[in-house]
Amino acid sequence: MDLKELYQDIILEHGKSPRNYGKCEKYTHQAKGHNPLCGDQVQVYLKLNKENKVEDLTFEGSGCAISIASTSIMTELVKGKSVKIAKQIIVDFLDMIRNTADIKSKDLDDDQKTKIMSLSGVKQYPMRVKCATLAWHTLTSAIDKKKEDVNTESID
Amino acid sequence: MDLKELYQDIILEHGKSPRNYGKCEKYTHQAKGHNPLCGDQVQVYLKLNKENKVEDLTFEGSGCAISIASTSIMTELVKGKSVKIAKQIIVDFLDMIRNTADIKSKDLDDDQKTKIMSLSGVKQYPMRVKCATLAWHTLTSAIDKKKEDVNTESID
Amino acid sequence: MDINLIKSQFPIFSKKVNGKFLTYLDSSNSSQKPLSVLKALDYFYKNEFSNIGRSIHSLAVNATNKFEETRMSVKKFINANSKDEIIFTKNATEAINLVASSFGQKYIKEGDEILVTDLEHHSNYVPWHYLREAKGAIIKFAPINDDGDIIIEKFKELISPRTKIIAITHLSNVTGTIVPIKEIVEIARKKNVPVLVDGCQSAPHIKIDVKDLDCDFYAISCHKVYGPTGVGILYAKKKWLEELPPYIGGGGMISEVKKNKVSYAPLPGKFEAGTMPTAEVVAFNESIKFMNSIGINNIVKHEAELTGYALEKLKKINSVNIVGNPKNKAGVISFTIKGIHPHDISTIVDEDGVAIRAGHHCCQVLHERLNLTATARASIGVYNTKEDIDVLCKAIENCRKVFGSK
Amino acid sequence: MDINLIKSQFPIFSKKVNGKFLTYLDSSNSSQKPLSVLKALDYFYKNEFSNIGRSIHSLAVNATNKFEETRMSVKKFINANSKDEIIFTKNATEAINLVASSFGQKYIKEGDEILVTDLEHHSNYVPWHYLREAKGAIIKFAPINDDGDIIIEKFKELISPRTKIIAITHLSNVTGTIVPIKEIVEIARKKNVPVLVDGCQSAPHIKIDVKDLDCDFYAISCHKVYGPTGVGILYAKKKWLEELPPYIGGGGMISEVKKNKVSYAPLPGKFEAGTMPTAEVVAFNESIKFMNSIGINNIVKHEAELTGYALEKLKKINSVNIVGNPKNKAGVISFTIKGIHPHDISTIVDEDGVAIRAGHHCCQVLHERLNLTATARASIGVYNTKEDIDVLCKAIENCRKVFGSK
Ligand SMILES: Cc1ncc(COP(=O)(O)O)c(C=O)c1O
Ligand SMILES: Cc1ncc(COP(=O)(O)O)c(C=O)c1O
Repeated sequence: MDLKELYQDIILEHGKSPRNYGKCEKYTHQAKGHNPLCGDQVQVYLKLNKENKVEDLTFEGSGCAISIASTSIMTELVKGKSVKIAKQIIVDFLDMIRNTADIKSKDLDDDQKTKIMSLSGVKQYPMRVKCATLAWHTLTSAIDKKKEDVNTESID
Repeated sequence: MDLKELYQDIILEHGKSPRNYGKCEKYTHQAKGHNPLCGDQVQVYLKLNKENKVEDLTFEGSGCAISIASTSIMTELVKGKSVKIAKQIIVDFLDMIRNTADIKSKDLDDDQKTKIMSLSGVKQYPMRVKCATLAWHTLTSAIDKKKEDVNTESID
Repeated sequence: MDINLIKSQFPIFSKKVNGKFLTYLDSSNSSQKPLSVLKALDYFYKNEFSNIGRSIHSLAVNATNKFEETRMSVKKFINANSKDEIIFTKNATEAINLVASSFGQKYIKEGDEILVTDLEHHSNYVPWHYLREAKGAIIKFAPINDDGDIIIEKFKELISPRTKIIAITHLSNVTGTIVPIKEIVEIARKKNVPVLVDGCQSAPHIKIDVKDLDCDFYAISCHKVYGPTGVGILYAKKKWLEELPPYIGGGGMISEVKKNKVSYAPLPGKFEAGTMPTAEVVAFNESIKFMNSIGINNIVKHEAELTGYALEKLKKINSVNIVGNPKNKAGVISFTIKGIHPHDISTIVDEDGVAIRAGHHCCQVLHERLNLTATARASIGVYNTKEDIDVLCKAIENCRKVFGSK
Repeated sequence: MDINLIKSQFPIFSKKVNGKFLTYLDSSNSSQKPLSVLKALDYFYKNEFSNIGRSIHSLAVNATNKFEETRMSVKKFINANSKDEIIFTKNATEAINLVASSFGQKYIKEGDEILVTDLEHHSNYVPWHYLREAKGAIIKFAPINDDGDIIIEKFKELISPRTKIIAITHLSNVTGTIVPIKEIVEIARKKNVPVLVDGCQSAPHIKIDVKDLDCDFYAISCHKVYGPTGVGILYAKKKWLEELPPYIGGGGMISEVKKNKVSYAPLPGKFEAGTMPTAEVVAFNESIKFMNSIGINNIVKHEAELTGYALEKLKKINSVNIVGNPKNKAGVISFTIKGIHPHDISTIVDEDGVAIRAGHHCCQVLHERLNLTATARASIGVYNTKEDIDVLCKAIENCRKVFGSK
């Protein structure tokens, strides 16, 4: 295990200065995620346009560096994508964090891939995986308009 | 430990053919005792006369050899005694079973002392002490007209 | 299956009690523990101890993983659908109380009926009695015949439109009756009544497949399954665990706690409040491995052989009377001896190093049904041998000698 | 008091975690166990294991005696009047649930009030919340000041004629506040309100004398008192235990069981249903002996010194903020670091072998009061040394390095 793998500069930077923070205007979807272990919470606000494209995506909440950075990076990568591609990116991300060494998506450019891969260090820290994935599950929940809040204890 | 100490002939004999078994006529006092561990029960029926003397003392119930013999011997020894002396004999018996090597009472003749001492082997078998003492506690309860049944789990 | 190899895995059998090697025939009460379980317990405490679930340091992560591994093993052991259906309790009694309390709170009203049987252990009766007291529910007792078998026709008749739950043992801890749970559940299904199975005696001795049985709840005591004391298991179908209110409340079972409201954790956490018997659950994984290493079929076969042998030998002893004669009988053999009280039997055979139980075995209703206040009980574990039975029979002969019986 | 000698009694401290010796500062969560306790546990399982109370063979007699010896030791340890006032549970959470359920069932009606405080652990709030849900009771929270002390005047005012019970911690597991229980009980006595004390954090760290405190109920978790997991203790005044209905129902807690009625065993059996954590209770006797061998005064002194040392060193680190500043503080030190989330702190110090806890420590109400979602917590046990504090401080410096803080 190596702390530098986990806390890469890009993560620390996003953790300190998250992008797309706040409530976006006229959001069409929203969802709440919660980690009962530490009390951390995240709300995502999603604005889909008529073509089912992510016009805006923002978040609010409190959390550790991993969780804030992961959420921030997620908003950056998903913004502008179609819902279909967004969902694929989420699947890819969760797969990468759990199993595979790489990110498969063809819809991300190299720069975006570097960003997302900066979170791969979390794999070595099983108790922190939930910090990294909470926002992504919460985004799924927003897209699908699920009624219940996301709870890290009921996700893998 | 020695089984022969515990199961002396006199105990086996009383266990098999208990004295004073049944409900005596016109009893003035009675009480019930119960061992929740095994479900054993004893009822004692006591008839005191005007001079506060034990005119009759009988019992009913089910139990092991130790418990039946102890009850049977108790009825024999206590019958005919004054309540005061009866109480002293009970104290002496309980004291002998718990602590001392001997029976102190001056109100028992040698033959009676031999009988009561036949129960001393029980000391070596802590789980069986309650079998031997149940009837004696129940007699106390009858004399004192206590409302609650005797329960071996709440006596020492 | 090499019985000597199995026995040698249990440290206690290499020790002497009263100067004699132990002839342990009280496994229905609690089983002895194999070395692998004790080693795992000791190792965990000495090298890896931490509370689980709460802290995120390495020790806690490792402890949590090991704890959850046991949950997975239990899931497989009883063939549950999901690990979320496995709740750790302190014993089977708590598991049954959990269901009685949570299910009763939500579904039982005055005049509703709870169907139990004459065979039940106090732990599968008193919790329901509470509902009788608190809610005015009615408890019905399905009768047994003189052999100790549930009378299925009568059982059927006792299910009424007001029957809200059936609570029934899988294996009697007195008569050794193996109850046909699958048949019982089929009957109950038709009437839409959920079934709780008290699996205390069955779990160590017969194959448990909750999917096949299709029961709603299944209670197990780990200390009877070659595991440490302090741990029990409640299996319940997920839909029940989702529907039922939580039981014990406190740390670990919550989601969000505010001054004016409380919400509960997802399964299985919702039913696991406070610090768990962490080390004991971790070690219990080795108990399951121990059972699996022998194989349940081999266990059943060995114990059936031994039971047959014991019954045959005991029946030959004058004045010994075996309690019950069920169609399917496991290695639980209760008996009486004419003229000798069970307490006296137990004390006398103990002198020969034989540990059996005497009393009502927490089944007073059953003893009343059988017209007995107490019985002596020899119960078999996987480590027992024919020699153990021989020693028991000799010791019983000695009882008869002490009491001068012919 | 020779701290090295004490530390050497804990096998885990001679092992390496992540290639580092363990700096264990998570004792408020659960304590490590001395060798004597683990030996007793192992010895009992290997040489003497039997269930208690039920069978009457030698093994059972011996096990029962040892079990009851622990009860006697606990009685002395907390200076109870009688061993019947000591009930073994699975953890402190169950102990508190027992009181909430049994007391609530009998004495709490709609509109009645339960007084707790802002400091309470979920385990001393959720059980009372159940009564709010089931009975329509009202829960009031006695406030604390910014230092983390109960505001006694406000506390007094909150006791109304409808207050039926007060439930309060003896020692906060977040701020380390030692609550003046004796004073609280005196106030409560005047208004005739019984007091339950959550003694989870106090039992291992300060002198407990229930006679002197004069509280009605006292809950303890043995795994925090250098004992095995799976055991808790409820102390209650005898009159309460006699008056209250039983909690968990089943084997061992009954007197007579018939089809139409059930009567309960005398104390303490009435509250101990099912098979107990037998071996763990037996081994816990060694935990008490361990505490006594050092002496509570020496423990208090050592831990106070260490706490002072830690606070001083931590305060010197830039951007570290200590949570709470109570009048009397034990070795529970929660803190935050500006710009670094507690989870990140815990992960980073873990790399240096330092085990601390991060989160809300099962005290969400308190964290809300303090305007924090999470804190990092270093908590001290009798085995901790100044070197442990030094390692912690170094590791914290490393956090700041990783995060590039000045
Ligand atoms: C103050 C306090 N109360 C109650 C508890 C609950 O104890 P347990 O989890 O052992 O039931 C704890 C420990 O987690 C605690 O610190
Ligand atoms: C059939 C049956 N049910 C329930 C129990 C209760 O189990 P425990 O005491 O482990 O809670 C037992 C064991 O005593 C049992 O034999």
